[in-house]
Amino acid sequence: MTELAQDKMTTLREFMAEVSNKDYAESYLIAVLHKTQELFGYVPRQVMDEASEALQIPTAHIWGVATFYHYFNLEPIGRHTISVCMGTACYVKGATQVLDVLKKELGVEVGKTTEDRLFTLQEARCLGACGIAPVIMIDDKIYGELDAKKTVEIINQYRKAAAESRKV
Amino acid sequence: MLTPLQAIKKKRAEAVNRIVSKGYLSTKRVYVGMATCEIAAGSKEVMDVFRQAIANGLTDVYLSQKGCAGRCNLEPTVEVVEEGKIPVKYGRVTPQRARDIVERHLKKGEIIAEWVI
Amino acid sequence: MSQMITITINGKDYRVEPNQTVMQAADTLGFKIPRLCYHPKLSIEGACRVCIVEVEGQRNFVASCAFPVSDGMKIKTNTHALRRARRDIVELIIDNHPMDCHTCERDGNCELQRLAASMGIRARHFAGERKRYEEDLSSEAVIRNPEKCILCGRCVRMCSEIQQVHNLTQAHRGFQTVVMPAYDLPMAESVCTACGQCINVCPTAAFVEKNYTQELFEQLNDPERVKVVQFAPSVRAAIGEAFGLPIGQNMEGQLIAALRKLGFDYVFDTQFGADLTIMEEANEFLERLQNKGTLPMITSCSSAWMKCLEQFYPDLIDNVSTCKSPMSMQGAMIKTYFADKMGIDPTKICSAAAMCCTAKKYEAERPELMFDGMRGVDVVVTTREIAWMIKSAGIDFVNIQPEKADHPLGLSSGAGAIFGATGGVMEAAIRTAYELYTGQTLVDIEVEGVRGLKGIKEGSLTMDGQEIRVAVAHGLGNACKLLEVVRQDPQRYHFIEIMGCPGGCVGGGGQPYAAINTIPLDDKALKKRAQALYDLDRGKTIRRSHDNPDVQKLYKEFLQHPLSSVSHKYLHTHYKAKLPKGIIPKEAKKIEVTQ
Amino acid sequence: MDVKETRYKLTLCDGTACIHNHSKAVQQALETELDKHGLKDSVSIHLSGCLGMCTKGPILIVNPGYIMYGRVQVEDVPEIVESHLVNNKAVTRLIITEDHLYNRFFRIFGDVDFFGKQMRIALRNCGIIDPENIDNYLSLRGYEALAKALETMTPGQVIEEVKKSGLRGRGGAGFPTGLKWEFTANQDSDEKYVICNADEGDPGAFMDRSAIEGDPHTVLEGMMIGGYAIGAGKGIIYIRAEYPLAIKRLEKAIASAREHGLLGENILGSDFAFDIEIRLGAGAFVCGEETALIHSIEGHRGMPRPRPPYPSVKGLFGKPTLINNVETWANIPVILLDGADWFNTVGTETSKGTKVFAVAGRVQNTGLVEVPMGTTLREIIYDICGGIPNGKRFKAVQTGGPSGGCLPEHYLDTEIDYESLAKAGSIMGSGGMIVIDEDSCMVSLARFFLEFTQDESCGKCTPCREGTKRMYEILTRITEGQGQPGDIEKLQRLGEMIKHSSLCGLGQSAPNPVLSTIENFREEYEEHIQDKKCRAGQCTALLSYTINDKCVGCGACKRVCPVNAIEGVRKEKHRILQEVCIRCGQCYEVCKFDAITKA
Repeated sequence: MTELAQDKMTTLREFMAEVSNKDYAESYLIAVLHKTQELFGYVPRQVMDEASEALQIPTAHIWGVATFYHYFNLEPIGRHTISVCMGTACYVKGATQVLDVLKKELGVEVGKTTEDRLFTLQEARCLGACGIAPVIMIDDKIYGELDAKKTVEIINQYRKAAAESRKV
Repeated sequence: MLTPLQAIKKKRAEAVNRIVSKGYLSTKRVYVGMATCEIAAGSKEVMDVFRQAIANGLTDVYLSQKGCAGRCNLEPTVEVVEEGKIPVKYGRVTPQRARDIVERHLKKGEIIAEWVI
Repeated sequence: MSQMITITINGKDYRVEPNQTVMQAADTLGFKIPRLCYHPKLSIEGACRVCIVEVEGQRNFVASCAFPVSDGMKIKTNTHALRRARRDIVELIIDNHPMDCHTCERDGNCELQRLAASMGIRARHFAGERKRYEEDLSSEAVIRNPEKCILCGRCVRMCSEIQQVHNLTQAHRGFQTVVMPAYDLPMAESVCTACGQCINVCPTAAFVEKNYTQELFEQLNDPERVKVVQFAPSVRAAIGEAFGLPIGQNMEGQLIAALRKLGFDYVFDTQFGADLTIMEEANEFLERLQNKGTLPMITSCSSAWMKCLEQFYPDLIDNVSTCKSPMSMQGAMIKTYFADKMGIDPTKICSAAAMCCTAKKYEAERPELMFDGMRGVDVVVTTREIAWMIKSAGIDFVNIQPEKADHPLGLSSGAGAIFGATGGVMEAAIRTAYELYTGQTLVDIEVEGVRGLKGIKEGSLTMDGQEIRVAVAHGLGNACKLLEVVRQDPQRYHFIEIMGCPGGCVGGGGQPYAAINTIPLDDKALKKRAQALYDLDRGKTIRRSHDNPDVQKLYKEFLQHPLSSVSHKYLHTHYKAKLPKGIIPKEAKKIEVTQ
Repeated sequence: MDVKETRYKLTLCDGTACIHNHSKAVQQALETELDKHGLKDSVSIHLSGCLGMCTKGPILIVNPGYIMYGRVQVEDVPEIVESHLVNNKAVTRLIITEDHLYNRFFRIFGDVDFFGKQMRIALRNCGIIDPENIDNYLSLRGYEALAKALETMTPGQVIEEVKKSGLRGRGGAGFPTGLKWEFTANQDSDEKYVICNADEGDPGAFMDRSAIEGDPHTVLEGMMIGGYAIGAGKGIIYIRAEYPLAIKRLEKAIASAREHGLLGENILGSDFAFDIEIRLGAGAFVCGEETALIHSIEGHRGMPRPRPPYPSVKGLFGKPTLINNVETWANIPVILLDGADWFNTVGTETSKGTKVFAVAGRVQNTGLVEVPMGTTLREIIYDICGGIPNGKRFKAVQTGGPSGGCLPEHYLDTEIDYESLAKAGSIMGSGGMIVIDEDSCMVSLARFFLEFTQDESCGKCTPCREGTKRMYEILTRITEGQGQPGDIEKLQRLGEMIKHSSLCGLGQSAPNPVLSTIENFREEYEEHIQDKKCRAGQCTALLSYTINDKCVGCGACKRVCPVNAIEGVRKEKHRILQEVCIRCGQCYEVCKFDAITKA
């Protein structure tokens, strides 16, 4: 396992120490997992081991919880996360086609990260931007009123930006 | 010791005072929709335009954010309220439109009819 | 006494106790509502939906295992709609099941099979994608096969509620739900204690023991080998069930005869090893007592408990007796004392053990228990496996003429027999320790206080004016509760017996599957098996381990005396803390941990 | 719309009671009078839905200024026009000064058609206040309902008032809110909890998000009143992690409320103590189910458990717990301030008050609407949301999200309430409303919902875990042209079984979209199975795009194709490579020569 950043671990340990003193401390497990993902982008196993100790929760239980909730990534993710909204409005307006184009273009299935670690493709429940359906969200930016072509263009923008930052 | 109702009325009076002291009684009040859907549609950039305009010397305007009124397909929305006049509600406001609203509506009092909801 | 209430089932009125579920009430009235995820010892899951019934006023069917009765309630258990829904539910389970019944270990013993048959499923309407998973063969003891899992959740509840090992969880969700250890670790790397209770409660073959019958058959066919077998006390009390005999029949003589027919050259009784254990353990206890050693002393016979200790209670390692288990002591004596006596090259011996336990497979592998570069036991098979071998070899087990075990490791006292029941080790140890310490004969040798299925049993006795406080726990969950007490109040007890399985070895993870119309780990069944051992004890003239003449002879000829250096070399060991992968108890942080 | 010319906007209540009180005659009189004064161009007349002031009707509102006149009779019209519209002097004797909370919204929005038939109770402040500034909320009688309860009402009286209001749970099932409060209040326990269920997860629904983002304090105030009524000291808001802005605003609102002594010990000087904590969901739809939600807050897998015991008896941490959803809580302050007697005049016999819907899909104006119960589907879809765009035909409306059903055209005049929707074969649900036009395939739609529910199934109970999977497989094969005779019957059989045998509401309602589309659109299923045809052209496996002889080789299709599936030389007939084509239909849309055949 790669070494986790120490300062982030310190922040996390402080958070765990804080909640472990509260009433029903074990109920803060999901909060700890959220904090972990916020810090690391995913939930590393080492953290689950530590959380087990801090909150006195069996690791199997933590694993059960971490795998139950789709919000949590259990593997490191790409530099950009593409969430394709599969809410009803987007679905009705062609979200599946957007998703198909992305799968084809990126060469990955939903939930996976591209080989160059640039993109992780995800499906999302309604992103709340139904007025401009179909939409995708890349990191925290929303792109709306998409069609296949526009989608590919957006992806290429990110690729270009990444290529340029490599040059620099 | 105040009773709860007395206490809340006092709080309300204080709240109103604070709002007024922030320029609520200005001639024009501008509200920019800032819910997730509005932000997704670009309302943050719109808000920035108005903020910038005030920073650049636009006066007599009270700027505030508001939640979503429910007009999803017309977002971002901006309202301009003038006392005694019918509130004007603009839809699909882009930063460019926002700049125009500043120039034409806020500065010159012209209602830009084609963008009104 | 609570007021009786009236309920109506299928149109007839009945008076029943309040504060119970529809299923419980129906059970007392002779209605056996079909069920699957329900187990009386585990919490209510309400998941399988097989036990649904109609209750007037309820919009939908309700799970009778969870729904409480109330006065005036009108219940239907057998309408057309219910039968059809249940049928479809069971069919849906089958549609996602390998359906390789004929080649499945549980064929004929499978609850799903029985259920499907009773539902009258004769065609499959909804077949579609079936889940595919690799079998986890990593563990020496417990095989996990998620493809056969029907997600009733009994194993998860057993592992966490009764055993409190918390090794298993349901991971992922929906159609992708799988039962697995944390991080999808292989069972061998998980905190699994190999107790095998998941196997006991699994309705299908999602958990089974690692099967060594083929290896053993091969060894038995090897003319170069001297084939030696030992069998645990509880095997004789339960193996009859595998042949359709009533629960609680002592089949010791038949088993010995059958083992010989299978090809074993020597059949020894692990009860001899139990007597030997008592000699060492009782003396160890007295030594600790007299020389202010670490107390309370905790027994070390149960291999699942040993793994639990290393992982979760490393701070209590010094409290645990250094004695090996009876099986390992016996194995050591087979390859040293016995081999020497018979002039056999110990490396030529195949030392097999028929055990009620799955964890013994794990124990046999442990390097800590090796001596002179050898393992004491080469192959461990469970009661289930040995029963199958007997069937497979065409031996008429039920009608076979009983025989007796071989010398010099086959004679046992009654104390060795009761090892198989919870409290038995304590009782046997008291019989010996008392007499060794006081020099007087213990008159009342049946220690009722430590018998029975109460989770934690406490008692005390006076030896030469000194009060000795003892405690007994069976099932790792009860053990955990007891050990928390010990952590908080180390002075409270002098001597503690812990058995990893509910009821002790009679409820071991290797015992025969529950027969039709019985419930796995049913208290009544556990009691009957234990009773068979207590009856065996009562029927013996020698009832104290130190009175066993073969044990005395062993000391005279080989071991010299209890706790001698020879004993230490072959009969004792030391356990080390393992890097825990479950909860790391806060107390354990100070303990040095090795990988 | 010509804004410059319009000086006044008149809104006349068009509710049943006002019509009964001759509002139509008033309207006529107004038109005549305006004509007389030559004001026809500068004054416009709008009709609104019931404004909830039936005892004072007919109601006429004049904007700007939001002057509300009550009991307007034909005789009053000349005076109103003369004095107010000509001379800009309001007619004081007719003005209603009653300060209702709900109608503030219309001071700003009363003139917009989209809001005309709406009535804003839960969303009364959304879109008109700054949600991040507690002063805004306080200035609009914020927390006055709490103060009123603390000062003038016993907990029992609060519960009585909520019961009397007829409010029912807005989360889906419509259980009477007051009864739920009473059950929880009756439990003897020194520790109780109040929970706000903000785990809104229906695809296409975003009412709760909007309500919290637009007016977070309303929810807090509702919860505090609930806490006071049942004797709870702690409230928890369980909200989806996918709503970062709503979470931020809640956090801010809680912090401001604490600063103002509205949360914590001795609230507003009383001896009532209450605090609120936020807990985040993590992407599991099933956590909207109350027992699953409780498990999730407790830090477990969000799996439901059998009820009873109900959360009101044994809820969070085993303690009595009151769970209501966002919209329900948002109604509470209004009920206390405007009174149950007023509240229960709004709505239908069995369903009181308003309901918020998130209207999406094929309508002109998508968005959030809050309408009185009893409003018809037609009014929402056509009058408020402007009907179907692009001249397409209405096909169905789906209410209740993945738990609901699809209602075809002949249900359009159904007056919405819990019972009528259930009777029609759908549910109220939490308020998702998806409008479907002729371009949507009903089998695909059913498949979409099943994909959702089977993906969100927690996996605990057999019918939902295995059954929805099988239904999804059958639907998939139908949409892929592999349907078999008997598939419809299998879907129905599985559907009925799952509905009646599943452990929780998610499973029990999961088959609804399938069962209702079979009920109402069976012929579409049959076409897919027997004729291998999808009339909406949505099932891509059942259609292909080819270029016919009308092609002039303009290259428009080639340019628009996202996957380069079209080849051809300029000015020559092009060709579509079927193995590359993803059937997105872009070429079909872009072709000006009708040269692409979709079949």
